[in-house]
Amino acid sequence: MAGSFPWLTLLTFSPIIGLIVLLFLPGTNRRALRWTAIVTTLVPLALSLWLFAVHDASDPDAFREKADWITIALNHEAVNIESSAYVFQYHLAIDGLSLPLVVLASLVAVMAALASVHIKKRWKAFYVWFLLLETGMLGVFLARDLILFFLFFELTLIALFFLIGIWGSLNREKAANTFLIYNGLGSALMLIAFVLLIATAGASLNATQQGGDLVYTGDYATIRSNLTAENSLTNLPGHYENPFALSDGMRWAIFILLLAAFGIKLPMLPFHTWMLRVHAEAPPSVVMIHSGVLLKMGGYGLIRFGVGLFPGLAEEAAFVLALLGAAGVLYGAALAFVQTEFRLVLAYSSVSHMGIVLLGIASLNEIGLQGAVYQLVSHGLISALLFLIVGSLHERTGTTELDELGGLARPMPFMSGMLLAAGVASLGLPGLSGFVGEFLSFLGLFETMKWVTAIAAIGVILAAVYILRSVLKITFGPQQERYAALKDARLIEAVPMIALMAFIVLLGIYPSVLTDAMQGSFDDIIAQLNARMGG
Amino acid sequence: MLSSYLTMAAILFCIGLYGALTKRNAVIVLMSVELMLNSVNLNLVAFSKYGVVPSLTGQIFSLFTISVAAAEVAVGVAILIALFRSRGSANVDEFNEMRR
Amino acid sequence: METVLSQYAWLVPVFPLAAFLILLAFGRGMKRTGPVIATLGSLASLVLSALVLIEQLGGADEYNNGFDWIQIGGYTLTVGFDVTNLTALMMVVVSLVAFLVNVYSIGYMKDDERISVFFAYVALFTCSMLGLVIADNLLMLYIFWELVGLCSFLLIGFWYYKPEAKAAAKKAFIVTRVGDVGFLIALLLLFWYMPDHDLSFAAIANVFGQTGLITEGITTLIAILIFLGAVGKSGQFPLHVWLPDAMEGPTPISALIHAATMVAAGVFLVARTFPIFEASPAALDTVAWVGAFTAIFAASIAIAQDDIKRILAYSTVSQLGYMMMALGLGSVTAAMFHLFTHAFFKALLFLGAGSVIHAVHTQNIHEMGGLGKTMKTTAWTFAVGALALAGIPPLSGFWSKDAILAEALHDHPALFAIGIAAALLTALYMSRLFFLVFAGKPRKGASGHESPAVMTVPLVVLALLAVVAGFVEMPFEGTGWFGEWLTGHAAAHEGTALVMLVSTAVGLLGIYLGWLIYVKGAIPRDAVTKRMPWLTRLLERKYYIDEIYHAVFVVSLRAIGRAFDAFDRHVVGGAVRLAGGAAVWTGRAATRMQNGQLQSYGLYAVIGLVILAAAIAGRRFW
Amino acid sequence: MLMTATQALTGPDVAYLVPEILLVGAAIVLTVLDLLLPNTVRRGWISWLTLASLAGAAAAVIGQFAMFNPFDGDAEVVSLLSDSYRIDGFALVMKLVILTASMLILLMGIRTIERDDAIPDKGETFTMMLPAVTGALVLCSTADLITMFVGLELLGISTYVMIGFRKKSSLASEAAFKYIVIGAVSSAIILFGMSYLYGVTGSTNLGWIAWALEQAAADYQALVYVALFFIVAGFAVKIAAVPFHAWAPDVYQGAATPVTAFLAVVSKAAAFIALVRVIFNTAVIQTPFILGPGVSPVGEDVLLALKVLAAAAMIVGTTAALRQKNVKRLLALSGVANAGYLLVPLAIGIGSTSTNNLGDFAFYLVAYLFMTIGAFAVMAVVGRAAGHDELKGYAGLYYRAPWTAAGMVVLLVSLAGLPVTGGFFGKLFILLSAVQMKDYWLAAIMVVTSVISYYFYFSIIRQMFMRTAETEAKLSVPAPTGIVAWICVVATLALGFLPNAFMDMFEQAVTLSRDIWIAVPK
Repeated sequence: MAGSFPWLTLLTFSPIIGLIVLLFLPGTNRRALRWTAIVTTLVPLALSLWLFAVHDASDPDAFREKADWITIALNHEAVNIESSAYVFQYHLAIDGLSLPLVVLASLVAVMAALASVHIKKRWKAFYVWFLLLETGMLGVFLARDLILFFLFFELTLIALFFLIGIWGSLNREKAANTFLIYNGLGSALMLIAFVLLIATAGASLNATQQGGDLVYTGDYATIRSNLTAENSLTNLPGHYENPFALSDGMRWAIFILLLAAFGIKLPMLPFHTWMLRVHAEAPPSVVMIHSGVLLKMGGYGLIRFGVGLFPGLAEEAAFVLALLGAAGVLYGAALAFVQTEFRLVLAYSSVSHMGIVLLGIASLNEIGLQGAVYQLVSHGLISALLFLIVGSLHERTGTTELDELGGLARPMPFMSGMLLAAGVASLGLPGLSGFVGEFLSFLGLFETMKWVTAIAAIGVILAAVYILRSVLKITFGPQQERYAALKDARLIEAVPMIALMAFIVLLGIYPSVLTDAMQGSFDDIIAQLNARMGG
Repeated sequence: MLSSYLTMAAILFCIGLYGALTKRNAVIVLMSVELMLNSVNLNLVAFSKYGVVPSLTGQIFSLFTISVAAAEVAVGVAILIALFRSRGSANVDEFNEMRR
Repeated sequence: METVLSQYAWLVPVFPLAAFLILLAFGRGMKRTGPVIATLGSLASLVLSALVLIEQLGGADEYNNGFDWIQIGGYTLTVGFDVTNLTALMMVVVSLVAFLVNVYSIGYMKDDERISVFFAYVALFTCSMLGLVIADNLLMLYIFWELVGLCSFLLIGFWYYKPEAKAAAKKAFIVTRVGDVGFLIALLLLFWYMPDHDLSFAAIANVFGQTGLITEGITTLIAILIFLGAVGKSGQFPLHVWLPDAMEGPTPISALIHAATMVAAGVFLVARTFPIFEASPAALDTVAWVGAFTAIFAASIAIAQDDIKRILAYSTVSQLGYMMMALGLGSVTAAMFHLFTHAFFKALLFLGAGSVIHAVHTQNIHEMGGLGKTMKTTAWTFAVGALALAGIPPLSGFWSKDAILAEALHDHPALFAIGIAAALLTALYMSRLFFLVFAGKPRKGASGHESPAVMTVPLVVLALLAVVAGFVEMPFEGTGWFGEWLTGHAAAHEGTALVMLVSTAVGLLGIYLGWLIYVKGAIPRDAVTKRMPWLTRLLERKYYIDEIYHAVFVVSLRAIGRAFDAFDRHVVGGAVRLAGGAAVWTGRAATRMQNGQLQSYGLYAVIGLVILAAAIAGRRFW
Repeated sequence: MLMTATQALTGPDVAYLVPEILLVGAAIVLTVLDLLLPNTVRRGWISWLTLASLAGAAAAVIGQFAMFNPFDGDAEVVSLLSDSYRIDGFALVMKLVILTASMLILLMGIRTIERDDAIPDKGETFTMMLPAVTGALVLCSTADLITMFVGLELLGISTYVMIGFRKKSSLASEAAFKYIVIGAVSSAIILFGMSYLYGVTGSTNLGWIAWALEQAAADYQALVYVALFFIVAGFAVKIAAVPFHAWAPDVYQGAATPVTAFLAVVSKAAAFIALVRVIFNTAVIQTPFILGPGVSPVGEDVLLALKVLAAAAMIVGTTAALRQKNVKRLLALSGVANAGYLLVPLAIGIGSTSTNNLGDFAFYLVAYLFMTIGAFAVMAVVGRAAGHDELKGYAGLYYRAPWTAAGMVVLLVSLAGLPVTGGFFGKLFILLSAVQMKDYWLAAIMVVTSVISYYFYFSIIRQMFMRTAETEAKLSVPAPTGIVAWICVVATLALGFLPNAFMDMFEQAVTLSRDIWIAVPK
C-alpha cells in the first residue's frame, strides 16, 4: 500500500515546503503567517496518523526509504584492499518504537503552532525556525543512518537556539547559550560514539581476488548486525591484523558515551541543570515542543542506540540505570516541591518523570520498555498541555510565580479545570495516560528489581504532593482583585487544550492503541538478552 | 673539522636568536636575524665541503639564502621607517599598540 | 436459574457516567435540569442494580465478563466485571445512597452557582464507586479506587475559595495516596507471583485458597500492603487524619462519600481479597488490632469535638474500625453486615446534620440547641440514626455491631473488651451530640426551621432503612440467611445472648450518662476538664497527630527539598560552571600571552620548540 | 663528489611553468605601468587586470590537467629543473585551490581597498599579490628544499609588503614589522633545519632525502632530530600553530581585511602544502613494511610532535577566542584552531586501512578556504560600516542586511562544525581517520574544542539576530564583496550536501605513491 511513493520523505520535509511558502509572505501579515504555519504542521500530523493506522509490525519494509547519499571512495593504497569507501545513506524507516514518537512530534507541533498566538514579534522568522525544528525532530525519529540521525539532531539544536534566544524572556540569551553548549557537548559525545561505531562495526569487508572492498557505513542495521553477529569482523579477537575489532573496553566506552549523550537530552541526573533555564526562559509554545518532544529524543536514543546496540552491556548496567532513574524520580520530585516558580516546578517534574522512563528502560523486558515509550508519549502530551496552559496564564497574569498567583478558578474556570486535569494526569491518575506509562514501567522493573521499584514508587506520593501544591496554589484559594477581570481561554487556546486532553484520556482509557502499535518492536532486543542468558 | 664549523654556526645562530629576542632597537633586531641566516650559510658551505656526501648544492643554496636575506632586510628596514614615522621611535618594546 | 440481568450489570456505572458527560459538556447552561439529569442517572443505576440484586437473591449464578485491556508480549491485563452476591449487594447500597443524596442535594445545594458542577462530580463519583464495586480484578479495582479518591478530592475542595477546603482536599488526596502506594506495590507483587499473572479475584481466591503456591512471607507482605491501601481509604489509624478535615466539603458529600460508600471501600477491598488475608494469620491480627484500636481511638476523640460534622466523622472512623476488626476476626459476614447497616444510619445522620446546618448556618453544637421543637422530622430521624449507631435494639446498628462483638467474644476477649468500651463511648458522644443539638433551649437565638421536603424525604427513607436493615441477619435460628447468602457461612452466634445484654446495657448507660450531663446537668460538664485538663486538651487536639505529621513529614520533606535545591544549585550547577570556568580560565591564560611584544612572541616560539624537542626526542636519549 | 646532472629547460617544460611565468610577468608589467602612469589616472583597472592574470593562471593550470592527466593512473609525473620542480596531481589540485582563494580574496578586496584611506597607492597592493601567489604556487610543486625556501620567501616577503602598504595606519606598520621579524626568524629556523637535513643526506632533493634518511637517521640521529624539529617549528610559525601563533592576532588585526584574508587562507594553505611535502617525504615514508606505508622511527616522534602541536592549537585557539571581542582577532584565533584541525591528518600517519589523510586534509582545507573568505567578506562590509572590527558592530545586522546575516549564519555554522556544511564533513572525515588510527585523545580534543567554539561563533550570531543596532539604516554591500560572500556560502553548503563531489575528484587525482612520495632522481 506504500508503493514507491516516498511518504516518509514527504512527512519529514513537508514543513520545509510550508517554510518556503512562508518566505514569500510579507513579514507583517501575522494572520497569514500563523495560518500557513498551522496548516503546514497539519500535513505531517495527517501523514503520521495515516502511517500509524496502516503500519503493521510484520512488514517493517513497507515504508522504508533507502538511498546512498554520500559515497566517498577513499585512497585505496593500503595493502590487501582493492577499494574502500564511506557510504552514508539517506535512510528513513518506521517501526513500533519510532512511530508513536513521530505521531507525538507532529501532534505537539500542531498544538504548539496554535499556541504560538502568544508570540509578539518577528512572526515570520519564528515560524521559519519553528518549521525547521519540526523537520529536525521528525527526522530524528525516522532516520536509520547514524550520520543522518546526527544531522537532524543538530538541526533541532540550531533551530532551538534561535527560538530560545530571540523569543525567550529576560535571560533568553544566557538560556540559549547554556542550551547550545550543554547539548552541543551531548551531541559531541554522541558523535564520538558514532564515529567509533562507523570505524569499527560500520566496516564490512567483501573479499575479492585483489583483496577486498572495504566499506564503512553508518547504516544502523549493518552496525547492529556486526555488533551482534558471532563471526563479524567486529567480534573477531582484536589482534594486529584486525583493526575493526571492538574490545570490551571500547564497547563500554561507546555505551557510556551514548548513555551520557542521550542522558543529557533526557535529562538524566546529574545532567539536568541546562533544561531548567530553558523551561524558565523559552517561550511557552517552544517549551511545549522542547519538553514535549525534544526531551523524548533522549529516551528514544537510549532505547534505539544504547539498549538496541548493546543489550548485553545495558543488562550489566541495568542496576545503575535503575538507580539513576529512581534517584531522578525522587530528586526531581523533592526539588519540584520547593520551587516557587511554576515553570521550574514543571521542569523538575520532567526530571522526575524522565526518571520513570529510565526505570522502564532499565527493566529490559518488554513490559518495561513499552512502559518507557508509553511514558515518553504520555509525558509529551501532558507537559505540552501544561505549558500550553502556562503560556495562556502567563499572557494574562504576566507571571508564573506561585506566590503571586491564586484563586484563578473563578475568573477562568475552564483553564483552571484544564490545569487541574493536566496536573492529575501528570501525577499518574488512572484513566489518564500518565498512569499507564508509570504503571507499565514499574511493572516491568519490578520483575527484576523489586526494591528499587518500591523506593521509586514513593515518587508517586511526592508527585501528588508537589503537583497539588502548585496547581491548587494557582487555581484554588480566595480570588484576587487584580485577576478578577481576566478572560477565560479563547477558542484558539481552548481547541489545542481540549485536543491534547482528549488524547491523554484516550491513552488512559484504551492503552492498546499504543501498545498494539509497539507490539514486537523490542523482540530482537529481548531475543538477544535471552540468547545471552542461554549462552 | 666539520664539527667545529657546525658548532661555530650553532653559536652564531644562538647569538642571533638572542639578539632578535632581547634587543630593544629594531635595527639591531633585524641585524640579529641576518646573523641567524648567515649561521645557516656557514652550515651549508661547511656541509658542501666536509659533509657526508659533499656536493655543490650547499653552496648554491647559500647563494640563494644570501640574496633572500638581503631582500628581507630591505623590506624590513622600509617597514621600520614607515613605523618610525608614525611612532617616532625605533624601540621594539614600544610597538605594542595591539595586544590581548 | 440462569442470569439475564446480571449480564447487563456493566450498565450500572454507565448511567451516572453518561450523566457526568452530559453535565460536563453542557453543564454551565443548565442549573435547573442538570441536577435532575444526575439524579435520574443514579436512579437508573439504582433500579438496575436492585433488579440484579433480586436476581441474585433468586439464586442466580455468579456472572463474569471482560476483555483484554493491555496486551504486551505474553502478558495481558484485563478489565471486566463480575456479579456476585457481595457485589450485587454493594451496588444496591451505593446506588441507593447515591440516589438519596442526589435528591437531598437538589434542595441542599439549591443556591450554589456551581450546582451543575457539583452534580457532575457526584455523578462521576457514583460511576467510579460502582465501577470499583463490580470490578472483577485487582487492577481495575485500583483504577476506580483512584478515581473515587479524585472525586472525593474534588468534592472536598468544591468550595475552592475557602482555604480550609483547599487544605482539606489536598490532605485527603495525599494521605490516601500514601495508602494507595502500598496497594500499588501489592498489585505489582501479585502480578509477578500469581500463576500466569492473573489478577482476577476468582484466581486470587483459588490460588490463596490452596496453601503452598505462594510462600507465607509473600502472602503476608501482599496482605499487609493491600491493607495499607484500605487503611488510607477507610481512615484507619494512622492514616485517619484526612477524614475529619474532609468535612469541609458540602454535607451531602460527607454523607455519600465520607460515611456510606467510599470510606467503606477499604472494608470492601479487604473483603474482596479476603482469601489472601485468610492465608496469613499475621495479616489478620494486624487488621483486627488496627481496627480495634482505631475504633476506640476515634471514639475517644469524638467525645471532645464541638463540630457536629467532625463528631460524626470520628464516629465514622470508629465504626470503620469495628468493620476492620470484624474482618480481622475472620468474619466477612459481620463486617459487610455492619457496613451495610452503617451506610444507612450514618448517611442518615450526616444528612440530618446537613439539614440542621442548613437551618442554623453553624456547625458548632454549642451554638445550637432546642432544635427538636422547630425541626421535628429532622430531630426524629436523627434520633433514630443516633440510636442505631449507639446500638440500641432493635435498630439495625444493634444487630450488626452485635454480630461483630459476638465474633470478638468468640475468639478474642481482649478485642471484645475494646469493642464494648468503644460502644460505650459511641453511645456517650452520640447522646451528647443529640442532646446539645435538639434538647434544651435555643442558644444564640439559633432557632432553625424545618428543611424542605426534598431534603426531609430522604431522611425518612433512610430512617426506615436504619430501622429495618438489621433484620436481614438476626442471631436467632433461621434468621441468619444473610450471612449464608453473602459469604456462605453465617456470623458466629455463640453466647450472643450475653453479648446482646452487655452491649445494650452499655449503650443505654452511655445515653444515660449523656442525659445526666447534658440535659439534667447532674454531672457538671467540666467535671473531667477540671480534674485532668490535659486529657481534654489531648482529646480536643486529637492526640496531636496532625501536629506530629506536620513536623515529621511536611517539614522534613521541605527541608530535604531545600537541601537538594542547594545541592542542585551549588554542587551540580557548580560542577557545570567549573567546567565552563576551566575553559575560560585557559582562554585567559592564552590571552595573557598576547602582550603585544613581538619579542615575547618569539620567545614563546623558542621555548615551545625547546620543550617539544626535549620532551619528545628526549625520550629516546633518556 | 655527487653531482646531479643539470637538466636544460625545454619547450614543453616551459608550458608547465606558464602559470608562474604568467603571474611574474603580470606583476612586472603592472608594477611598471603603475609607476609610469601619471597620478591623475585612476588605478581601479589595475585590480581587474590582476584578477584577470590570476584567472589566466588558473586557466593555465586547468590546461595542465589536459597535458598531465592525474586521473589516469599511468600518467608520469612531470619533473623539471633537475627534479627540483614537479607537476603532479597534488600540485595541480592545490594550485587550483590557491588560485581560487586568491581570486576570491582579490574580488572581495577590490572595493574594500579602494575605500581604505590608510592605503595611499591602491594599485601596488593588488600587484603585490601576484608574486605572493607565485610563491604559493611554487610551494605547491616544489620537490627541492631550495625551491621550497625560495617559494616560502617569495610568498613571505610580498605579504610583508602587502601589510605594510597600509602606510597611514600605524597599526598596519606595526603588524608588518612584527610579521617580518617573526617571519624572518621562522625562515631562519627552517633554513637551519634544512641545512642539517642537507648535511646528513647530502642532497636538497626531497626524493633523495626520503631515500637517504633512514640510513642518516641511524648514523646521525641527533642531527636528524634537530633538522626535522626545526623545520616543523618553522612551519608551525607560518601556519600559526600553538605556541608559535602569538603573532597572528596582532598581524591580522593590523592588516587590511583582504590582506588578512590572504594571510589566513593563502599563506596558511601554502605553508601547509609545503609541510605536507616535507612530512610525507621524511616522517611518513614508504617502507617495504608488510602493511605498506608506515612511518620511520624518527618519523614517529615527528608525528607525535605534530599531534601535540595540533592539540595545543585546537585548545588554545578555541579557548583564547572565548573572551575575544575584536572579530578580526577572533577569526585569527579561529584560524589557529583550524590550523590544529588541519594538522591532525598530517600528524596521525597512515595505517593498514587508513590512508586517507590527504583527502581529509584537502577537503577541510577547501571548506576552511570558503568559510573563512566568506566570513572575511562579510567582515569587510560590516567593519567598514561600523568603522571598527569590534563584535558589537554586528548588533542587529539581521535588520540591516538580512540576507548577508543569513549567509553569515551558514558560514559561522560551518566554522563551528555543525551540519549540514563543509566544515562539518571536513571535521567528520578527519575524526574518522583519527579514530581509525586509534588516536582517540586527539579525536576527543577535536570534538570538545569544536563544541567550545560554538560559544564565540554563535556570539556573533547572537549579535546579528538578538541585539538591536544603533541605526536601522540598511547596510550597503558592494557588489563584488557580496558576490564573494555568496559564492562562499553556496560552496560551503554544496560541500555539506555533496561532499563526495570534491572528495572523489581528489582521491582519483592524488595517489600517495605517485604524487606525494617523490621518487629518487635517476
